[in-house]
Amino acid sequence: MNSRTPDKAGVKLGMWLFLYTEIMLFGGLFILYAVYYSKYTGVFIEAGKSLDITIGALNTVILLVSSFTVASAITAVQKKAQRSAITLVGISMVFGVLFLVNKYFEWGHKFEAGIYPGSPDLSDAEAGKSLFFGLYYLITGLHGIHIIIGLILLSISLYFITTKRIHATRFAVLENSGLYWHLVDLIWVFIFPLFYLIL
Amino acid sequence: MTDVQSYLETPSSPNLKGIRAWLLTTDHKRIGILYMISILFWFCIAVTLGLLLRTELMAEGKTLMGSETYNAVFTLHGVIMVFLFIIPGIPAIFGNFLLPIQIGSDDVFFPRLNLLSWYLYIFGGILAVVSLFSGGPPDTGWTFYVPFSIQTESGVTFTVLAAFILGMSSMLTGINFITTIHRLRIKTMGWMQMPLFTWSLYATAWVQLLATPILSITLLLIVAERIFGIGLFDPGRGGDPILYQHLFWMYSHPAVYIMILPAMGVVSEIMPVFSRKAIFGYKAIVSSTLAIAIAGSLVWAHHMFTSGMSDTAVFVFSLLTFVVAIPSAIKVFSWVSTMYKGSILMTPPLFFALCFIYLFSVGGLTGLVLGAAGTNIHVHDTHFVVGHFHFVMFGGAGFAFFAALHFWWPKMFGRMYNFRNAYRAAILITIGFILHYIPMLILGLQGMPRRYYNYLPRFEAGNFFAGIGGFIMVTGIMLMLVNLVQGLRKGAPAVGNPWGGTTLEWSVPSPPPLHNFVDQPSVKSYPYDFTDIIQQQAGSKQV
Amino acid sequence: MESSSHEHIISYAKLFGVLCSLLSFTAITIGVSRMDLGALNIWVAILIAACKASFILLFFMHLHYETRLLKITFVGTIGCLAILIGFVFWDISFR
Amino acid sequence: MNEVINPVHGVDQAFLYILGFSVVLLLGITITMIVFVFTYSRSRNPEPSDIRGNWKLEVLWTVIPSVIALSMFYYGWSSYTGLRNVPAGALEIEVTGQMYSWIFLYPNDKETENELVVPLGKPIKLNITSSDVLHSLFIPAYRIKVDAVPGMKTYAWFLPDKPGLYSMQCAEFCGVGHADMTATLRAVTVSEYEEWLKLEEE
Repeated sequence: MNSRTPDKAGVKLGMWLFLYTEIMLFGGLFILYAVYYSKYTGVFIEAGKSLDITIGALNTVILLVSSFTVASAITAVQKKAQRSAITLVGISMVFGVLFLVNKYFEWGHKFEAGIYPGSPDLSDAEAGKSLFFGLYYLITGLHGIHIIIGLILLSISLYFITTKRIHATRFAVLENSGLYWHLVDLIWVFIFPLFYLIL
Repeated sequence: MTDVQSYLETPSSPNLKGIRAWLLTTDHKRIGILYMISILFWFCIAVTLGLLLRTELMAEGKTLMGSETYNAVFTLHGVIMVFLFIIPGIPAIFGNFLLPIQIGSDDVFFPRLNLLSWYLYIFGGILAVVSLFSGGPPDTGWTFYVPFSIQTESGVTFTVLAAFILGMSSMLTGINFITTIHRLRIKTMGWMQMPLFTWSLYATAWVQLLATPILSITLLLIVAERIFGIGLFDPGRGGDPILYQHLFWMYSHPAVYIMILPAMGVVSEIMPVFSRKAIFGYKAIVSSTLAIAIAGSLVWAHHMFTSGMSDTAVFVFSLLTFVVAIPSAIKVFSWVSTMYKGSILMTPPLFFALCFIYLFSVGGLTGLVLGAAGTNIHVHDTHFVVGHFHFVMFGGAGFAFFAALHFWWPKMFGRMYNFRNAYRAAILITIGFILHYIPMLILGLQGMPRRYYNYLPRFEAGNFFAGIGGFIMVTGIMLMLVNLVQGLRKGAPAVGNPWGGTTLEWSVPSPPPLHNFVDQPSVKSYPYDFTDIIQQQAGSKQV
Repeated sequence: MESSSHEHIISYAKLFGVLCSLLSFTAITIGVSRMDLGALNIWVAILIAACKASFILLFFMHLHYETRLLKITFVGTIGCLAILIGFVFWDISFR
Repeated sequence: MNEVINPVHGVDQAFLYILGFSVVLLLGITITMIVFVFTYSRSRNPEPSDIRGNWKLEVLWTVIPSVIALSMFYYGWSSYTGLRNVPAGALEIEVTGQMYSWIFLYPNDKETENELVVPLGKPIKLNITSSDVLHSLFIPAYRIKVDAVPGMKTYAWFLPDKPGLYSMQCAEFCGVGHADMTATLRAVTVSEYEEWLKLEEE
């Protein structure tokens, strides 16, 4: 009773419970989106056109591929292919950084065009437009912060793989970082159509 | 059993000494005690603030403080009471201490996360203090309604962040409890053998888990609005201030159940022990706990009947509110019936529990007035509401907290307290309570709005009596706390099972040893089976 | 509680297959967004996103191989969010 | 005009109905509790009976409160509809809440601050909005309260039936002057009202 064997299923349950809180956190913003979309459908569609579909699609592909590489890294660890696991996690992190770089340029363009939270252009625009961009910045911003946290978690996993603290029978850290990374991807899967594709 | 060292003597990491053995502990019992100290500290502060408010109101016009100070004081009273006392109160202290023992485990599933939760709690408390000195104390009320909370120049940003951090702390505790109950429950204990307190914590944890993030994001929105001025709730740019209220109450109504469900769990433990009889309708209580947790999350908009919300929403949410009333009624009936043909021993915890049932019933029944759409319009945002939710939160959750203190104090510290003083305190608190809050109900019906530092002359008598009641109540609370602390030094040593309880925490020594159990705990097929206890007593009488 | 600690290994091929279907869903959703379906547009977009999300959940996140507890609670969480969003419209649509 | 029903009666009846049931239930619970504590105290009844439940009783006390609760809901709702359905031909007055006073605008563009004068016997509809933060117009005597929301129109109506002065207050916390944001409602006869309306603002 005193010495407990590590309970993987329990750790995983804890991680999933944490993911539920993340889902509800973004859910709060999606509630706002749903309400304002229903109120200002036309304005939202118009404003959505000004977002760059190419960058959005590119970022979607980047995140999907990086999700794939993280999932494969777990398979690699399970198959004791340590070297390929390192490569796969590495690739995922590179993609994660690429995503942020993309986002940086995308935000930069919008800022130059005078569209940023509280900007005079938005304040004078028709009702609803500043809501769209407000939500856009909040959701993608919060999502960006999650990418950064995900990158930190992945780098910890990477370090643990190289120091062999993660191996075929013990990989909870990698698995949970992976879960987090997939969740970030999952949220992007909804952000992409809701902001870039409503035409 | 005699040479077992308690958790008070052996730190959970054997190399730690002195204060570090407490501040760096991962032992759920020590963390429970840490919570107890910090929560009681904030409780005393908030009680003092509350008393200041009522003293100001005892006479018409400005007596103690002006409007600005008054607004800051009632905001702080609310924020501290809600986020630093009632929400963490029972789960963080008694949940932490007892949940693992009640399910036959040696600790919670994530002990270090548990300690982190405590540090977040402390950090949140410090932020709340910081908010006082950054642009002046917050003056929005604990609801932070927009657009006022965005426009005011006081230090709302920090207060909001404090609430955010405290929310995280409570969320992590929730994650910990759910995982613990699922993974560390002793193999022989099925779901229907779980004590009712554990059941209530389980339901609470789910509400904490799913509702708190909504509050987190809402509070972050306020911060974002204050810093960047996005205008999400600004009608000038198409925003909808009422939507903020939806988001806020989506958390804050379920939060009421985060506060009251553990309290109901405590009472469900106390009633059978002192009636020496099985709880009436174990399964009904379990299912009503779950029903309250689920249905209670769907009634948030009954705080918004006058907000300008659609009439359809008023209809739906009013109806759902009455649906939630039913499981609460079932619980009250079950507790009372537990005493039927029991063998009742009057003790301070039972006395508090009985006061709980009475005061909570008043709170619940006045809630019906608020749930009904037509009557709600008149009493909404008046002192009737203030009276009502204090009956539920203080008369309910608060009294259950006191009952839990007296019930588990001997278990936690291995010492008894003075019964006579405990009764005196309990009577003072109850009488003071009734004198304090009944006038508020009446004032509300007469039409005195809440959050008023000054009022029309015709409300003076009621406010005066309420103030007197407040002083009596606070005297009682002080007496109670002093009595408990004195018990630590002067109290007679407590045996392992002083009350004759059947759940697992009573099968271990008082205070419990470091790893909770000396022998493998044996689980009863029915958690409130008193046959052994009755036989033991009969045996001891013959000897 | 029974634990499902039999570690399930998903093959690279399968994961790659999932990635391919995710990418093709992305292509489809972009394609569909160019068509004018009126009010249906948003629902189609959400439906496709939900399909993508379930692929990620079931295979990348291994939910397909997890215990019933995780599956039920996950669906419960999504259901809870859906109810919150839905119930707000008792107000918004009738105001 | 006689067929206009004053919603105050409906609300008061709902109050009586709910509070009445509540008092009965509360007394029942309390008395049972006290009786049990004494009847079954350990000295009188040392041997407890092992009763773990009684499904018939449990069903009974689930069904009966459900019926009571639903009837309370019905009373509450029907009195609410009374407050919401404005009778035809109501006199409309525009109300604006601001920090920290109430502005009333009459059909002939007469404007008053913190004083609302209404003719007796005629339903009054108040169209309410706010120019800054949330406020809430509360007239206890007529059981009405509705938030003043910036960017939105809300409404309430009442039927002044007795001459006199009534108090109006702000019920939604709005800042430093919240408690001082009171106004007076003066119900006067129709002729007095007409006369008052023609007066230039002093």
